[in-house]
Amino acid sequence: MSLFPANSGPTVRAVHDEFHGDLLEVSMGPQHPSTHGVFRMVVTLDGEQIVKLKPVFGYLHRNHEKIAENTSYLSSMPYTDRLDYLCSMTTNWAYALAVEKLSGQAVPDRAQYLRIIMAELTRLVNHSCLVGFLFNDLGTSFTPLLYAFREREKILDLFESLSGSRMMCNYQRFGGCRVDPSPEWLAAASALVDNFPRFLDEYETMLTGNEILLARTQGVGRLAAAHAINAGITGPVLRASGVDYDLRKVDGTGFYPRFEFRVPLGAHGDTYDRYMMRILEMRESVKILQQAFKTLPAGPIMDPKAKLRGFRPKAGEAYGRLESPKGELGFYLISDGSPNPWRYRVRPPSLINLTLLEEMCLGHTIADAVVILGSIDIVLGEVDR
Amino acid sequence: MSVVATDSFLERAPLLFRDWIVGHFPVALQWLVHHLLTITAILTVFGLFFAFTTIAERKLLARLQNRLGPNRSGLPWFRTLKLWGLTQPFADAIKAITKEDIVPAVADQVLHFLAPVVIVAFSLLGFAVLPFGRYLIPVELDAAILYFFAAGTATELAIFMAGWGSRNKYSLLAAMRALAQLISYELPLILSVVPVVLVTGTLSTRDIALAQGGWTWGVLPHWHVFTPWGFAGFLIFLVAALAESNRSPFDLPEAESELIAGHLTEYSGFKYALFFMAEYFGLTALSGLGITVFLGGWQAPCAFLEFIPSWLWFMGKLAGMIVFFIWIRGTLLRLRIDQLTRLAWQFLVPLALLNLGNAAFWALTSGWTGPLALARWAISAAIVIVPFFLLGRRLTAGYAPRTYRYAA
Amino acid sequence: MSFALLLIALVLLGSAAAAMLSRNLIHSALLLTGAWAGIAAFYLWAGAEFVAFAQVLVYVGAVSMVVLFAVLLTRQGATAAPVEFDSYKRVVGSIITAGGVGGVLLGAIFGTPLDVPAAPSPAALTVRQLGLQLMGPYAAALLIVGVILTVALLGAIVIAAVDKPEDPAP
Amino acid sequence: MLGSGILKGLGVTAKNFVGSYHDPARMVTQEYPDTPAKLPEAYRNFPFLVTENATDPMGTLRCVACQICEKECPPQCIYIEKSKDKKPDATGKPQLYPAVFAIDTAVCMSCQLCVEVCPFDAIKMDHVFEVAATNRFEGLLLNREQLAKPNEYFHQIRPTEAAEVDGRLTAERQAAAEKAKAAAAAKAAAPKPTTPVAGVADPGPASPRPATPKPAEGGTAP
Repeated sequence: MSLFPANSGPTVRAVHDEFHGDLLEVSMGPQHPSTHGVFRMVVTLDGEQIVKLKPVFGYLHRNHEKIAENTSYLSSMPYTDRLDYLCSMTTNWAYALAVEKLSGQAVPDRAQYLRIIMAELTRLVNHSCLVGFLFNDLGTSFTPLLYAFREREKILDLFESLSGSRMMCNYQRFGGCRVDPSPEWLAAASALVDNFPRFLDEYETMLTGNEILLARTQGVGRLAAAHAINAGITGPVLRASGVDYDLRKVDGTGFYPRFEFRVPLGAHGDTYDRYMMRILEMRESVKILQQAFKTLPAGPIMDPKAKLRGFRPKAGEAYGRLESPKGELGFYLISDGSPNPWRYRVRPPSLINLTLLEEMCLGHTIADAVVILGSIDIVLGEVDR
Repeated sequence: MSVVATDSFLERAPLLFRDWIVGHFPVALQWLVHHLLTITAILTVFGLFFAFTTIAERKLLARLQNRLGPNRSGLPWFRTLKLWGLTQPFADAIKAITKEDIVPAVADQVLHFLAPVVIVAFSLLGFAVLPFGRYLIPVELDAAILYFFAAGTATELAIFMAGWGSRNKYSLLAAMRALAQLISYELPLILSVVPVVLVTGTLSTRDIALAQGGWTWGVLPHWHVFTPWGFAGFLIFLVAALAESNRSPFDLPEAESELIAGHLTEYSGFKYALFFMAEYFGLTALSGLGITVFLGGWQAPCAFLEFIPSWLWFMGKLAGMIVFFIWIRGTLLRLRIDQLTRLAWQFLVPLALLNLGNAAFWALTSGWTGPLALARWAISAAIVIVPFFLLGRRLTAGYAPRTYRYAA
Repeated sequence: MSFALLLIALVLLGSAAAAMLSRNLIHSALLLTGAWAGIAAFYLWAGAEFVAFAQVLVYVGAVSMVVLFAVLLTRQGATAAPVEFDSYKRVVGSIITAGGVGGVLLGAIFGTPLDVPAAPSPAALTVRQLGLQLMGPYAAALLIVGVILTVALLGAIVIAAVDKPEDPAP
Repeated sequence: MLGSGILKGLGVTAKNFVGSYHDPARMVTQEYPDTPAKLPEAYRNFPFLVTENATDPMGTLRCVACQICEKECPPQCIYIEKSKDKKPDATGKPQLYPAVFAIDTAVCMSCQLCVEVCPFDAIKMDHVFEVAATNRFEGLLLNREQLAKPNEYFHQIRPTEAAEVDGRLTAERQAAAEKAKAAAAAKAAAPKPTTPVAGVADPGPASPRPATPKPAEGGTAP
């Protein structure tokens, strides 16, 4: 028997009798250091053990979908930056993908490559940020977070020098990309990507073998594969449970089939697996990026037939999805031939991955709930829209 | 022991200064002035030490995290003089004093007020028995070690008062955690010191420091930490001291990411600063005890370095301990409450008990010389290392870094 | 000297009385801790350093925690309920108990010859002598106490241990 | 062994501690107010209006009040009122100009769509990010006097893009001049007294069409 016995999932006391005392209901959030924004968990505690957890969100609701239905297709593009504000490149791409599907717009090769480069850089940004925050939730004094931010900032500097903004890139357009990176930019990005594994190695040396990390995360917040599939969970959270489902492979979004990369799979579906999925995916992203920088073709980055303004797709519907760093990000659009979408709907991975939070947290302590939430990787801009 | 440099002027300077001041007072009042001066000296020295510990912590943590740390605050009216931000603690103090003191309407007013007072008062008591130098010991008590631990127990009581008195759910959880933590770690903390008491045969801090004097070949100090049982005891002491002073990775009562600020959630302004102060006083006092008991107290590490006054050695070691604690804080994660108590009861306490036996063995075999001395070392080392491995393996059973498969 | 004793006695008895009278269980527990600290101060006054520190360490440090834990873990509703006379049996019982204890104490107090000339007080025992005494003449008593405490500890573990289904292997 | 992972972690932080003193790749902090932030050329924050002549900013705004940016602005932070009269624009054609041009920077999200859709290169993204005001309503509502900045400033903050824009405008001016010359020659050849010079824009208030087609891609598209 281990001295730190792994929690065996929901072992919730059914009876709250006189001998066991009262339950304590704590409203964690919306102002709480570890709810990653204005998220709230109404937690019912038995001592420190969670017997009930109710997620409450909507504090950051901005009416994104309705606004998008009342503005032109192009005007929604900057708003998609604000959905998952850590990964504006992929949200831009997913939206552009949906619109391109709707209007049958072609995308030139170079733009396809650039999109993959940006998406994988975004994955590095998101995952390094996530593991940093996860360790903050685990109680480090910001050290891993700041190491991660140091590397993330270098990528954000690249984004800034390319698109003008660190996080609100507004980079993709229907039929291509907005700006063509200069050779110097590509060289700088390539050098950064080549150096990135050194950061990962150091990070792993620092933390992956740490006994406290192992004890705090292994066996915590288990998620069974069948359960995850039923709930529609996607992305690294699903793959940590051992389900081989990566839209880059399944759909072959864009030019992904041209690249060699592997999809890491977890076996236990616990917090440690979810953490390791991110680390391993970052290593795969580095591989994709290195291939992309080597094989980036010359050519236009915009389809010459693309229209910036006065864009009226013919009536119809389209669903564009791709593997965002957090999971399946989809945009569903219905056009009635007018300049505005008739219906605009986002499938945010953060929200759908959040649905099983209670199941993952039951039976664990309040300290674990924070860590489990951190390992799901939510961004409230995307959850609340 | 060499008497060469030990009675230098510098060595006696603080005492001479005190006697000079005391001499100005009438004889009837001299004892009072004597004690008041001692108290003032401790408050001043460790007040300043606390102030600069905060800035050192912020700067060192910043450097560990590849930041610069606070470097802006200089002096009023001298805008160009930045002083590397060393005046930051004074700016912080002014800020803390001038901030509004908020007391929740439903809080238990008495306990809410009393908690910071009690915690600072009790965290200062421990300094009374620490030998800061060869001649610098505020109060010579026969049962000094016992006194030290007795003085420290009330701090967690104060944390409980703060947590319960705030009428805040996070504070209450923190109070429960503080209680559990105290009960768990008081034992290994005391048990880690008992072997030293056993070997030196005294509870007096002065005698324990004296017992570690002398050097082999003039360079190898006879500190307790350089014996197998002493090393093990020191490690246990370090872990327990971290837990007792609520430092990372055992900062559960104020676990920022879980309980916002734990028992400090409802405190603001100067009361918050008092808690902060007490935490550092407690840490400093415990470090001082660790130095006295394991690291040779005020003794110099080499014979030829004895010309440096003993109190400087003590303060130097103290600074080293604090830096080590900051380094730990910059690296480690927080344990969970059940793991915390398990670590104490199922790892530290058995190890400390075994170490007690180890010290008894060491005391009994003090006559072994020649090859037997080597055997003594080997046996003593084995007594701690083997259980360490076995208990450690049990502790981490089921936890290991994993290898992952990739989708085909 | 006697002024200090008076002060200690006032604090001790005051906090003990307040602990009894307080309606707030947590306040009672903390005041009780204060009373224990007062006892320690009394020991200190009497010159029994070692006992005083042990008193603080054990009572203020540990027993108070256990009391507080017990208070926190019992239902909060109970604190509000007024204490009522359940039955006359209980009243009679409490009077008999209180009277008995009081009688014994009073007997002891009045039985002590207070006006004996102060004998040349023996030099305060050093901790070392105390230890030697405990290990020498009183070793048997120490051993018995130790065994009793160990048994009590084991009993507590047995009572507290909850049958928990063994976790399935991960 | 228990503790080995912790020791490794301590080693890494120690390495970073030492590295922060000599390794610029680790110590990335810039002491911002002392060392001014280095902005990349593409950096964008709040739009400004380009004027040709710094001495007469309101008279030489490139903006012709076509209101495309107002329509396309996602948070609707631009407000334009057209002028009643006309002034010659960058290429010498008489054009309307904005009598009122206001941007509420409290609402603006610096998305650059106004820049992308502007057919006259009249509105560009600024590099100013230290914006503070004492009043959050009027203080952050910038009018055209506050928004107007000379072309030299544009060259200063975005040399590449400004050079490209200037090149294109010069070419347009030459073309317009040649066209005017040709028209004048044609006029000289066959005088028609009622034709206005050089194709004035449609006087109707709606649908101001761009005078010259421009690639959809802002400045840098191929």
